[in-house]
This record gives sequence, C-alpha cells and structure tokens, in this order.
Amino acid sequence: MIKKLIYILVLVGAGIIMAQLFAGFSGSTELSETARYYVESGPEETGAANLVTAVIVTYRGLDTLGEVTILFTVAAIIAFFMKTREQRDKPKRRVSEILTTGARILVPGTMLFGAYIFINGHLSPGGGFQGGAIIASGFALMLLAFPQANLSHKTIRWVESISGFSFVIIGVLGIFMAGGFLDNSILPLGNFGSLFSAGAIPIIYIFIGLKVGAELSNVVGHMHEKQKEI
Amino acid sequence: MEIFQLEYITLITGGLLVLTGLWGIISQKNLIRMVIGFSLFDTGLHVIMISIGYIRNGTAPILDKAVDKVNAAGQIVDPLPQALVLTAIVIGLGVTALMLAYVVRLHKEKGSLNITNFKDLKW
Amino acid sequence: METIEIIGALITLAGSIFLVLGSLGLVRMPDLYTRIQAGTKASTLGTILTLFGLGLIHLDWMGKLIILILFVLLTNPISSHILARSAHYIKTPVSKLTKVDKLKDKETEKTSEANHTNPEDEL
Amino acid sequence: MNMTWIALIIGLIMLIMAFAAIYAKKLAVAIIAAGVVSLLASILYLTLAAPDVAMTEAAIGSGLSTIIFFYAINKIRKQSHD
Repeated sequence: MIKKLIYILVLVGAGIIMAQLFAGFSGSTELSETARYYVESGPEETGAANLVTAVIVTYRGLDTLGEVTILFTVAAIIAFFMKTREQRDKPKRRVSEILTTGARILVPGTMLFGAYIFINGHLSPGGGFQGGAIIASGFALMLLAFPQANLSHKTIRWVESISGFSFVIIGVLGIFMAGGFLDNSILPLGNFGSLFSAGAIPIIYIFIGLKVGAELSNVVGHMHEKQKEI
Repeated sequence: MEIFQLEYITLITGGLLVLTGLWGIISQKNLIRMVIGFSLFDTGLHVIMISIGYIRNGTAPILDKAVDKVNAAGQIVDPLPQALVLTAIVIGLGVTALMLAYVVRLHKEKGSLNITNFKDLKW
Repeated sequence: METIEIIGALITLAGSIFLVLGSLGLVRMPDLYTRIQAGTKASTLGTILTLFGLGLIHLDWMGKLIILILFVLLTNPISSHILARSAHYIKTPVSKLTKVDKLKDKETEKTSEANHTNPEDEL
Repeated sequence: MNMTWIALIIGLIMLIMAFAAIYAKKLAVAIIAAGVVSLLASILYLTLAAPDVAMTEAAIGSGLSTIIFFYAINKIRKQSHD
C-alpha cells in the first residue's frame, strides 16, 4: 500500500515538472536562428532537396557516425548473448505453402523497395535508416517463411564492415578535398532535384542504409532460433 | 481558443504518454512489461520533440515544385528536431532489443520474469 | 470537374462502402474465422477500389497506385491466411454453427498415415 | 482545424492503447497494443509535417520492434518448457 503511494507521488512529481516545462511553451510561428541558417543556405551548400537528409548526412554527420557505431555495439552484444543453438525438441508444424510462395515474391520486392528508398533519400522522404529498416523487415519475413534457412552471418558481417569503412573513408576524403569531415562537395553538386545530384550524399546514404540494414538483420537473425528441417 | 491548436494537443499527448510509460516502468513487476513501458516513454519523448519543432501551418521540409528555394524559410517546419528524432528512433530500437536480450538471459538464469526474484545485488 | 473525376469519386465511394461493410462484419460475425474472412475480403476489395478511384482522380499517381494495389493484393490474403492457420493451430474455438473442419481432418489423416508408415505416400 | 480534431482523436486512442499495453492480461495483447501506439504516433508525425520521421516510426516502431518482442517471448516460453 505504502509502495503504491510512493509510486503515485513519483508520478505526480514527474507530472508537475513536465507541466512546468510545458507552461513556457507557446507555439512557434517562425524558425529559430539555426534552422533558418540550415533552410536558407542548405540547398546551395549541399544540393539536397530533402533538408532533413542534408542535416543528417552533412551538418550533423558526426552524430550519424556515432549512432551507427551504437547500433554496431548493440548488434555485437546481442550476438554475444544469443548464441543460436540447434533446436533439440520436436520440429514444429510445416510452414504453409502459401506463405513460402508469397515470400518468394515479396522478399525481393521488399529489399528492392528498401534500396529505392535509400537511393532517393536526398529527393523524397526516406533515407538510409528507413531503407535499412525496410530491408531488415524483408529479412524478418524471409526468416518467418523459411525457419530453417541457413543465413550466413559472415556475409552480413562483411557487408556491414565494408559499408562502415567506406562511410568513414568518404568522410576523411572530405577533409582533404573539401571543407571538412563528411563534406559532400567532393563530387559535383549537379542539377538540383535530379537523381545524380547533391554530391556525395546519395553514396553516403547508400552506405548508411546497407550498414543499418545489415545490423538490424543481424539483430533479428540472432533473436530468431534456427529450427530443424521437417 | 488558444490551447486548441495542433502542437498543443500533440505536446500534451506526448507528455501523458511519457507519464504512462513511467507508471508502467515503476509499477509493473513483469520485466517485459517494464520494457514496454520504456518503449512507450520513448514514443512520448519523440512526439514532444516533433511538436516543439512544428511551425504553425508549415509544410514538410522538402523542397519541390510547391516549395521553392527562395521563400522556403517562411513555409516549412524546423528540420533539426526531425533529424534528431530520426536517429533517436533507431537508437531506441537498439536499446529495446538490448533490453530484451538481457531479459531472455535473466530468465535463463533464474527461470522467472518477476523483478522481485532478482535479489542478488540487494543488500 | 471532369467526367473521369466524377467516376473516380464514385469508385472511391464504393470502396469506402465496402470498408464499412467489412468493419460491420467484424462486429457481427460469431467467431474468429468468419471475422477474418469478412474483414479480409471486404477490406481488400475496398482498399483496391479506393486506390483505383484516387488514381482516376489524379492520373499522374496511377503508376504508383497500381504498384500499391498489387502489394495489397499480395500481402492482405497471405497475412490473414497465416492468422487463421495459427489460430487453428492453437485451437481457437469455432462457433457452434460450423459443420466442416477440413484442416483438422487433413491433419488427423496425416498423423494416422504416419503411424501406418507408408513411405511412398510422402509425395 | 480539421487536423486538430484528427490529432485529438488519435491522441485519445493512443492513451487508451498505452494503458492497454500496461494492464492487458496477456503479454501478446500488450505487445500488440504497444505496436498500435507506435503506428498511431506515425500518423501524428504525418499531421505534424514530418514524413521522414513517420516512415521511420512505421517501419521500426510498429514493424521490427514488435517482431523482436515476439521473438523474445517465444524464446522465454521455450526456456520455461525445458
């Protein structure tokens, strides 16, 4: 009883703090100074139509690098904890044939859609993280349809390492050939709004997408337990 | 009416979601329900951050035919919180997966999901 | 307002009527299997008609909408098939009005065959 | 004004689903409810003019996160059967 009272007191305290924070909020009608700089000089400097992409890949590119590193650490720890052991008890029921046939059509389509999303990240909504998540979803569908699939963690590791390495290499190239780390103007900016534009942003986003997709697929693949063939 | 605006409503929704998640974390005994509380807390924080970056009657921060370069600054919403939330969501998934891996491991050691059974570090 | 837009609006209206009927079936039907059937059939047709009507109104969106229609046509029946199959596997009760259960018959047949060990019948 | 009403309704459903996620008796129902909260949050992002965030939330919050939760409770169930 006294425990519940303490819980409610904690909750009320948090609510009062939050209400104090919210009381100073009045809906903003114009951009702040930083945002104004990004909006006004972003299209000329980076050439990306999607300003969120411009902020993620170039202005705050170092954050993205750290974020991808966090994901890598998470995938490594989960791989350490979830060593897949061969299943001992009796195999489950057979997977429905409709699902396997559908998955044969849907899995490549899903992966292709993920690739489309991260290639077009600088023009339309989407980007490396979304595309990587969609690729991992396709991977999860594949694991659901073929539970005894022999997925090669080695290939995933290679894709992840190579894309992460290339991401850093492009960033370092920016120091020598352009203004700074992860500067995208090492390639010509091109026509604003076309597919081959915005300098190195599409290439960096492709690498981010491959890396995020490989890491999330690694997480899903380690949570999944391989089953015996029926 | 001043309070009946889009950003106020989403801000209050996010705040209540944060409180609900906090209540789930501190009051539940089941480990998986605590992880669910964490993910609700995450969602609430993201909603709060996005609604702070909203500009009234703004459009999405993507330049195309409707929004040109010259007077974009007066039309679009703040792109900075969106970029932050985008990375935060992905990290949130990583943290959730990590917590679930720990939960599975703890259950393997003790055979229970109840938080009161884990007394190894209690003094 | 051109003729093709009016036709598109009418098709969208028909699609939304199918969606309403699907949700009505979700409330009205007696057990899980019939609910899945009502929901899937009506919502697939309703979604397809709605998307097609939208494509008639905005003719330049038609390509993307046709890809969406194909996607809905592939995923919706498969997912509800898997739902119904899993529900049958964990022995969700059927309504009293149900007379035939072919999947159960097939499974009992298979297990009895397996007991009689007939290797030629594996195909 | 229309968007405001939509946001109000979606926010109410989100709060109800959040309570369901905490207090539902079955764990599977709780996980599905948490996924519904994420899905509705993605609609809220769309009304707040953030399509990038909406895509991320729809793909990760309600897709992958739910799948990982289900894999985890599947493992736990198997461990308690052993």
